[in-house]
Amino acid sequence: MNKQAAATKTAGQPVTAAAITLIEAITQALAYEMRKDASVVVLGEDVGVNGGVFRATAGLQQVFGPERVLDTPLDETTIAGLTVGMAAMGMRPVAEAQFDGFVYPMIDHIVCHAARLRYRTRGRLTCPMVLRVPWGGGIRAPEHHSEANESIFTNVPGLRVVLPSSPARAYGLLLAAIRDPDPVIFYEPKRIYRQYKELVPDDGEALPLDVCYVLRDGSDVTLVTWGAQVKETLEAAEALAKDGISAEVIDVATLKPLDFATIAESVSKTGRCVIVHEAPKTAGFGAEIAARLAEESMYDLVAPVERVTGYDTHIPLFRLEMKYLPSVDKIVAAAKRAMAAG
Amino acid sequence: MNKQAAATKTAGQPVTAAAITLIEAITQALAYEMRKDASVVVLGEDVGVNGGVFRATAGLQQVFGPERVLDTPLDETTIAGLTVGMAAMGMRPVAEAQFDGFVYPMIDHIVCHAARLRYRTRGRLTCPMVLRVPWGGGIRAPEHHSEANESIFTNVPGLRVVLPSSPARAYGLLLAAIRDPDPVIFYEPKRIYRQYKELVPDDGEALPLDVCYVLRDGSDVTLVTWGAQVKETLEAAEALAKDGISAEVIDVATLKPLDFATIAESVSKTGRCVIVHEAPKTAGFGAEIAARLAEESMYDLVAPVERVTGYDTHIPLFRLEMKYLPSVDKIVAAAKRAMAAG
Amino acid sequence: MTIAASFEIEYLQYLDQEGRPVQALPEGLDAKTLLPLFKQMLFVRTFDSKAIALQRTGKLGTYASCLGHEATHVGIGASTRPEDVFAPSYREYGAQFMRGVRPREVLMYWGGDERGSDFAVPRHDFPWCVPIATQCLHAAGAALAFKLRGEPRVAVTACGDGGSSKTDTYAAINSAGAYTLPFVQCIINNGWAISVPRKAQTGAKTLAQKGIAGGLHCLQVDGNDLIAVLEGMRRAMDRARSGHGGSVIEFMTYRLHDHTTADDARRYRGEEEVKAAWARDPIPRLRTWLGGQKLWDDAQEKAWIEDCGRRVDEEINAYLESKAQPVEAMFDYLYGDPPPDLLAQRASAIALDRAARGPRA
Amino acid sequence: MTIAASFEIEYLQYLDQEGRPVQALPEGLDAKTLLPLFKQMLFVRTFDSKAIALQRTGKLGTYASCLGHEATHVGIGASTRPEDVFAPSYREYGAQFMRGVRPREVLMYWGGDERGSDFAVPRHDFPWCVPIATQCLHAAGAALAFKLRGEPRVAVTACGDGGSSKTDTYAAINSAGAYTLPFVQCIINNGWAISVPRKAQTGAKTLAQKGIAGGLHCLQVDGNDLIAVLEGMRRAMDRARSGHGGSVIEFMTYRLHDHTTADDARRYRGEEEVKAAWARDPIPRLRTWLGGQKLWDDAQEKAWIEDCGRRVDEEINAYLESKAQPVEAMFDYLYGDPPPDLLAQRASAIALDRAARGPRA
Ligand SMILES: Cc1ncc(C[n+]2csc(CCOP(=O)(O)OP(=O)(O)O)c2C)c(N)n1
Ligand SMILES: Cc1ncc(C[n+]2csc(CCOP(=O)(O)OP(=O)(O)O)c2C)c(N)n1
Ligand SMILES: [Mg+2]
Ligand SMILES: [Mg+2]
Repeated sequence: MNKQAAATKTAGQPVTAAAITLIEAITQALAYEMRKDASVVVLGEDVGVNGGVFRATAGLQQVFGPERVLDTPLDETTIAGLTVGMAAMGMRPVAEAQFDGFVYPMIDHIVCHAARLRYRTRGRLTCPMVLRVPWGGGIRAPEHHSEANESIFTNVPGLRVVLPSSPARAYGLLLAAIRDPDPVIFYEPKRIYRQYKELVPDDGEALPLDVCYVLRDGSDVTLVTWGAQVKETLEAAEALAKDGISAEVIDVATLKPLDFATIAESVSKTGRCVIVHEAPKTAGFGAEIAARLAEESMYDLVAPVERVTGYDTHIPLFRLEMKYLPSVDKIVAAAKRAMAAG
Repeated sequence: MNKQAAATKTAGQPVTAAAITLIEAITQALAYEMRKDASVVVLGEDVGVNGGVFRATAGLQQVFGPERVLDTPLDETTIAGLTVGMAAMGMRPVAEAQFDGFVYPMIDHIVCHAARLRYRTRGRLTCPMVLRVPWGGGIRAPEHHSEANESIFTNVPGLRVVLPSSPARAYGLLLAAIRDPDPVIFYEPKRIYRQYKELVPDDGEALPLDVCYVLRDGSDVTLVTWGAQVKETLEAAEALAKDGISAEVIDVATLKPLDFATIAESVSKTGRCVIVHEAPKTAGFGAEIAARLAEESMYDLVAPVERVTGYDTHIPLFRLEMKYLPSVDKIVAAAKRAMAAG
Repeated sequence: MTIAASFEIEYLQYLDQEGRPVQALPEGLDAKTLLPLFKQMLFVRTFDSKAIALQRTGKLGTYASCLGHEATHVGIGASTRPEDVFAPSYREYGAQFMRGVRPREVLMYWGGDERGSDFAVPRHDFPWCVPIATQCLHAAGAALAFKLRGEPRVAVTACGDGGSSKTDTYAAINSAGAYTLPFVQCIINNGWAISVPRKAQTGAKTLAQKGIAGGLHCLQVDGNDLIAVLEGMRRAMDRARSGHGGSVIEFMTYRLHDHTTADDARRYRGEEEVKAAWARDPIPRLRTWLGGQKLWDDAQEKAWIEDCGRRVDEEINAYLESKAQPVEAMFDYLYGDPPPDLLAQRASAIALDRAARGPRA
Repeated sequence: MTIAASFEIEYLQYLDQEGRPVQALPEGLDAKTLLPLFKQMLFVRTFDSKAIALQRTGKLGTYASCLGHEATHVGIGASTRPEDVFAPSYREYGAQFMRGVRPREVLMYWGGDERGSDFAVPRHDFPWCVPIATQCLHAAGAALAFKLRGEPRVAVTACGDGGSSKTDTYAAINSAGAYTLPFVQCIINNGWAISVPRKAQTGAKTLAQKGIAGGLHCLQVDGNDLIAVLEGMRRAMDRARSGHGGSVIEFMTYRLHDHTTADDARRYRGEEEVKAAWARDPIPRLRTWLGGQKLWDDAQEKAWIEDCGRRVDEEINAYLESKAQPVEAMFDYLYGDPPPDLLAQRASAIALDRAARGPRA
């Protein structure tokens, strides 16, 4: 079983590995790479003694010391700018944005500098950094703690945008992100940080940074998603199966660069595609996938593409947030519309 | 002739109007609204005595005084934050970002506050502001002066995103943007600031903020574009006509909210669509239009959708920038591919 | 040696931590003014402990306690006029109550309901602001609006010690100086920004000196001494009202609770420090002094606290009885003039919601 | 009155504007050190005037002149060691030349060619930075890297008076203070940020005092006095190297040219002011003093300037002879490991370019 295949399974791992959650897989990957590569440092608000508000860096400062795990002053511009400067000088900083809603002040340094330092200097300086961003809604958090703003970065040349949805993929993709020679925005679906455990051997093996994962084979309709919605999408596939509809489920995992070939291959088989994401619909990253289908898979499609997404409004505070998010029902309904259409 | 129809023509205006350029139309709209509404103020770097680096605010401080036309300290976070605060207190600030590449530090205040003040307070406070952003490449400018980053704002609920491409539309849409009760990002295609003159009566008539303009009727293929590329797209339509291909040309003008009905209607007639924009292709706003076609116009399409865009790399410094931008040739080629396909 | 500029930052304290006067009361301030504010501090503390309890029993979302900040918060609020504008962070309930915000609104907000920010009074204050220190710039923008319109109003804002590192705070301070705005930047230094101690935020000796960077008036105040808070604020508000521009005041206080109910401060700070901070609690200090003035005794306090409890319970009940907003609320406050596509999404959300709630809904 | 903190900012000047010493030379600085730097100032001025001429004749894009800044720029560059890192804005050629950057690279950059930022020497300096003051934070990040790795290197950065308002500058200053970094923030106050005068940027009396907000060492220097520049930098570099942390130095100079060749300063500033500024020109001042020391005379200057002209012309020729990069260059430096879709775009761009250039290309 190759690494990529392994990442789509939750079993079959060596028994020496411990079953861990997605967030523990993040911690495990950080620790692995910090042991291996002295140029890797972690920085952000509360990442030190406190181990991060989600405990992603728990224990790291105790092991690696305050020179490797740095609490920053409370300013995201500072975090982003320092990270660019450190990366330009050959370190491999892994910065944390405490929540998705706080990445906005980082955009300037990410877009104007991280993403173009190599380009601007014709390769003389580079920016091998990772920005970790806990992402998405559904955890009854306060305002600005539930955003899904991944699409912002997908239009920016020079970046990679990753969003894993299982412990094994989180581990393998974070290792790859840290080792990648260019800046990677690494979103973490916080709603499923502790959803389930999976055996993830701490073997230091990275996963490829440009691969979509087929999580479930099917022949009638392709469900494409990423992040926490993988959960609802797999459940929807299960529900559809009961109605005799065979759904293939793809976890995009890396949004930029997009492994469109895997999606196209699936759609060439099913002829139908439902794209599921929690960001607002208009100009969400689902649009890019639908656009690629309209360009390259037109003749394969037997039904209009469907998008099941957040509405074009802000994710509400938590009393209403579940009504905002894509649900199993909404996905099933869209898949059935696609079935009825073609 | 109604206002909307008028905006698509360059003739037929009352002779009392002066023929003016796009940038002069901006100035004219600002002056009109400042005369009419005392709560309108203009702020930004160099907008005062200097009249802006592009001269969009030329003469305004002389007429309206330094209380209505304010130079700001050199900080875009400051400009954005002050603007939100002023708007919340009932003013109608029109802020200028000096160049497209400098809007990034404004995103936090735009996304987290301007776009959600009404929502967060259930309408108690609102944010009627305009952010003017000179936009796009092709003027042999230095680095960071040629970006097309409109797609960032199109995924953000609560915003409107406008990008006019003629003097008349610039005038009418800017008036509408200032009068709109919510925040509007108003991009200005700087490459065609002074491309041609048009009669634009200073009649204070606004244009609707959610309408696409059909600039040229055609029956074989729909060319959809916005901003400075309207120029190349119209030229491409002309070239196609010589080869017997009848192209309809649509200027999107307002990206958010998108008047998809006008595009869909055209595609229902032509069956083919080429989307042209200068931003990078992946997750550019063209993706949203293509996605809507894949969802809602599938059965009308006889050929795959085509996108003619900037490449997925940074717009190069000016020695190479014209090779980056969509050109008449690239548009014509795409239209011909669409003709050949279906 | 030629000196280009020199600066001094004054520190204000009137009562020491045992409630003993260290200098004469500021002019114009007497015990009669202080008593209602002291009572208000007790009200705030009552509210706070009941809110924490609500959260612990699952009836409230994450809540940010204001335990220990009562003198600073109440003193700030008391120093403003209704027509002034206040731009809070997420913790200054004491200031907001003085301005008319109701406890039920605070609970609504932390209970996951946007209506919490639709204050009945004051209509013009800014809502809570989670993105740290961004509110400071909004206050500066408001102050600019007041100045341009010639209105005699002041914009007051607050951020924390952590917030003083945020670039927005600097931007607010600098623009207040550049435009000579009626602006007061309160920096509420409670020692911690979640787990990050004050000393890790900056190499600056005081946080008050952040104001020097923008040419503002700077002051450091014992934030657990209500009298010092009031006097510091009076100076700043007077400056602002008389057209002399903005101020930065650092209030030295301490966050006696966890950062929020989602936090566990034992992970990062020692018991000793917290114990020492309790000795600086603003409430006993003022109580001692008021007692010495024969203005307050235990019986009065007992009765008053019972009264506070009753009033807070009423507020809690109003909150608990509120129904969630209908699903369409998430569409109805987005645009003054909502676009057609959004209205279509609204209709579909309503239909889905009806379907999900079954035939009778 | 209790004082929480007090600060003084020293002003440094050695030669007044007539070139008369106002105090003894700083220790360790003699005329022998100064002469080559003076000659370098003349070289920079020669380069600058030829670059402007190139732009005026359509052979260069927009260019930002450094006229009048020569003492500040050369002095900053001269105070660094090769292993230090410099993060410039877009104007400090004098500092960059001292560090090894070649005039042809400056011309390439303003000539619209990314290869200008691929300095042959020094390989580790930051490129020009157009988004105002963002470079300051990169320098702070570099300084943090040096500190964490225990390298004896200093990060030096420069921004303008306008840039001192930018939040990034504050962030750099604050983090340099928080981490006690080997960091020097040069604020080059040339009176103008395009059309906005220094006084509109901030209410702060000096720009040096921006450093107080972060607890840094602050100094104001006559930036048209090379000796003061060198002494100010020496103090800051010594502090940084000895682990005492960061400094902010405000260099008082003047932008004698338009902001860039795309600007027309007559729109917003008076002739009188510019005339007065010419009287503070750093070059005649030092020439007078060197002449007084019998180290420099008119004949030497004439010969040297001719030599400078020849060297600059060589650089210009190298620039003018450069061919544009091939179209694929816009893809080749984006990722270390380019994704397949991008390679497909690259191939199509090459094909299109070939087609456009006709059959023989
Ligand atoms: C921009 C931003 N970054 C991070 C956070 C997460 N966060 C919430 S409160 C807090 C600490 C704030 O500390 P301080 O400013 O001292 O205020 P306090 O909570 O002590 O009142 C942090 C980091 C946030 N809300 N906003
Ligand atoms: C973030 C950003 N905003 C605006 C600009 C446009 N701009 C270029 S230079 C300049 C003025 C800079 O003034 P100052 O910092 O004093 O430096 P100087 O040009 O005088 O050396 C402005 C506003 C920019 N380059 N970057
Ligand atoms: Mg705090
Ligand atoms: Mg300047």
